[in-house]
Amino acid sequence: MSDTVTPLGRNGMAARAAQDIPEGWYVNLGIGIPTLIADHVPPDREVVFHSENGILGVGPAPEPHKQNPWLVNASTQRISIRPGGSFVHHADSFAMVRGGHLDLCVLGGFQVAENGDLANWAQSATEVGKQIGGAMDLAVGARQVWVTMEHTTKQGQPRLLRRCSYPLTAPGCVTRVYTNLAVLEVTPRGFGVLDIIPGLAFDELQSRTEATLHRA
Amino acid sequence: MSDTVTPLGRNGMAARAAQDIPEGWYVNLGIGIPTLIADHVPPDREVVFHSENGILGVGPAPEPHKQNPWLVNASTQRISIRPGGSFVHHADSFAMVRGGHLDLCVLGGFQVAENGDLANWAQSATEVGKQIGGAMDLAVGARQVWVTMEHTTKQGQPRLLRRCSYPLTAPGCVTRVYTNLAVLEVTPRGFGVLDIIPGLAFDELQSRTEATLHRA
Amino acid sequence: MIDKFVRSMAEAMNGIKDGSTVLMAGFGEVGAPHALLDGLIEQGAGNLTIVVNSVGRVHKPGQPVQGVPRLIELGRVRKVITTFIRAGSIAGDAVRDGRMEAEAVPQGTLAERLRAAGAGVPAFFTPTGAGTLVAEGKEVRDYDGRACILERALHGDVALVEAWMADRWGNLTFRDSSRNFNPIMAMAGRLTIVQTHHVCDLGQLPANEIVTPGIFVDRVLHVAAGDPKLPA
Amino acid sequence: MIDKFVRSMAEAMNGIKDGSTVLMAGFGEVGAPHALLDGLIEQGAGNLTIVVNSVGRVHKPGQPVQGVPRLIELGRVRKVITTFIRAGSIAGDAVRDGRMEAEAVPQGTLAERLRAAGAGVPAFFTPTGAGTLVAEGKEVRDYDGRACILERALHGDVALVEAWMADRWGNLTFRDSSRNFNPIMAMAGRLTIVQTHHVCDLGQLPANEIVTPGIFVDRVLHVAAGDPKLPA
Repeated sequence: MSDTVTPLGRNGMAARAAQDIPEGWYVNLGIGIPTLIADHVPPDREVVFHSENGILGVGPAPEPHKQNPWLVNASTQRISIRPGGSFVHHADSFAMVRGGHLDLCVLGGFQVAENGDLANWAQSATEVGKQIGGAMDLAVGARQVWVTMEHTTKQGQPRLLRRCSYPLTAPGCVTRVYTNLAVLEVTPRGFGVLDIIPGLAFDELQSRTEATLHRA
Repeated sequence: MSDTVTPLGRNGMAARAAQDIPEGWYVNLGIGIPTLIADHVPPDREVVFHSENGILGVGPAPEPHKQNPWLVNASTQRISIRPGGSFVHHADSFAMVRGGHLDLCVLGGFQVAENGDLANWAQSATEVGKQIGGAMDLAVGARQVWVTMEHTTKQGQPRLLRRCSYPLTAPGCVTRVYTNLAVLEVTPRGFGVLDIIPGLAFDELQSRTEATLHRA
Repeated sequence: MIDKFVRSMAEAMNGIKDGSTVLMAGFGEVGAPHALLDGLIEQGAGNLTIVVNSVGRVHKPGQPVQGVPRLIELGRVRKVITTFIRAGSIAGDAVRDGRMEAEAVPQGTLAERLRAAGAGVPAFFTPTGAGTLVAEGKEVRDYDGRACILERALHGDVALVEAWMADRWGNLTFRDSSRNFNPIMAMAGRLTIVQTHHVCDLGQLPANEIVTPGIFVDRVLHVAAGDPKLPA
Repeated sequence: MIDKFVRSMAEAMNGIKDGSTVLMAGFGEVGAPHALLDGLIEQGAGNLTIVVNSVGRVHKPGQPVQGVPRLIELGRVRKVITTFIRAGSIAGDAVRDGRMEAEAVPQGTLAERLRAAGAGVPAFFTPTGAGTLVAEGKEVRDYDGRACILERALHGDVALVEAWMADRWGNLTFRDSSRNFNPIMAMAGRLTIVQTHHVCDLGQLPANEIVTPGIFVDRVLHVAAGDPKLPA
């Protein structure tokens, strides 16, 4: 990567994704970078955030003296609830997810394939760790599925692949990917590049990507 | 029937069934005679009545000046709700029924067969009228299914049969029948007579019954 | 700003197409969105499939025909899916004369099919109806020694719902037994239209007491409809 | 008089058998019936199948081992059914060493399976998990052009539930996000045992605000447990 290019940080990726969320959408934010997105949606733009543990209308983290121990999000961080927010039980909460009522979920990812396959819960079929949580339901149920992740692993291995090598979260579910280098959409002919960070050439992006990119 | 024998009336049948409902049971009462049962349970015996339209803890009909137009039972009669009662939606209401949480439902019947088959919603497969309501769910879901009905039709035809001729509500569901002449239980070898009105002989009861009766 | 309130019945009914499946909530008169149904009659969509608990009442001569029977009388209903239909009623006569189809379903199966539609369950097994006419043409399978039949989710293109209170996000509460089919039809409707007795400011409905969260609601019309009537 | 309150933990735990499937509510620390789980540890039943959202936390040396990890450490758990298990945790080590089985399920499927058990649905189709490892060994069928897998209801012999308020009929309310798995596990349990922060007179909980009606509850123990802690 050219020395002059600064990849986005975690908050930079979150802010870039937040920019694209329209007013009025019902949105679930996954653990990690996605959780940061809420803070980057301008307060005057009404977006209703859903949390798997039965909350619609999640608000920002409260100040320490206003914390409510009975109110946590899907990452078990203490949060607040907005006026108009509501509590439901877990089956009703996932009815919102699985019934197709969410406009969008934003998930973290290990790998995304050019056919929209997502892998984000385990690195092999045989490992003990199985961190499924609500990701499979969200990936299948939300109308749009966006993924935020580093464009490559820490070791420089590509995460945007022809086919995922890790166990799938859901096949063909991802509609858009926000990385530290680019915004890409999943199309019938593979990844289309919607946006690229300043100073990074298309070919440089391609060299960090296993799947073939095309200009959207 | 001997002249000295007085068959039970509607309230008599209801009272007889009420006598057998223990404290603490969750009970759904069908339209017609079953609805009358609630009034015959002594006030100091706590029985929780369920109504399909989302009420647990149905209370007696209110006095005219206390009527609440927003509170009706499954027969759309205005009712009251007891302290401890609750409202749920229709799917949650039938979750109580279908999930096996009711101790008892009492239904009206056209015909009951000695194998426990119940017919109570139509007289032929082809007629236009199809008055299913919640009866099929109740017949299948409640732990005990009691039927209250006249022992014979107005024309004197038996209603306790070897096999039902009308379309079934559910196969093999009835556990007990309260008629104007007797109380019968459904056993693996057919109807057992638990109780018979004073003055009526077993053979007289048998003569008004198509199925073979035995002494319980 | 999210604001699901519409200002007129015309706006509430906008876009309902011929051939739609319409879910009509209520149990008897209680919780029934009569104003919206009048609006649908006025709006003109036809060839409808109406999902409603009961079309059982037999019409008394001299009384005005209203609600679903009126829609049937106008020839706008292709099919009803219902738990209770009676010979000699307006609906029964339409079925007898071949002017309308009727699918009779157990009430709990109806409720569960609606909830399934709202919850993303395309099909489920149930013992209700097994071994009866309701099972005809349906897959049968034993679970725990008991015959069960496969039932499908029941979506509405439109759901008509009556609420007691609503806010601009479309959060709803219901009064007493008027809750009945309203929350599950709200979930099952692709376009969920609500008539509400009362309007609340956002935040006025406690988060623990909202029964239908606004995510299931598209349009809300304020209609001070008064108390449900006793059946005529 | 119906009175579901029990006076002691021993009474609450009475009769729980070896080999039981135990549903353990809560999401993180919130809504988790820790006192009842301590009671179960004390009670002694073993060879248990535990259904719980997460056994993910990695134990920090020097901190006491509590809750489900403690039950696992004691060798009392045959199997966990969970959405989140992490390598290096007490649960993960038990699985790695072959001392315990683990079934990993999607969280929405877990919730729906519990609700299905409570609602009398023996099995249902869902697109969640189709085309993944979760689908292994399960029947697949297309609905609306989408692959779906058949999932089974998940009953508990015992459900452990935490409520905010309860009355003697077993009616329950929950505080804020502590509702989570509690109502559906209450429905899915053959023996549902509740610990409640507060006790109400019958009639004190408004009929419209009761979240879990008493029909789903067998025993209630008053435990003033205090606020949920932050994760260690």
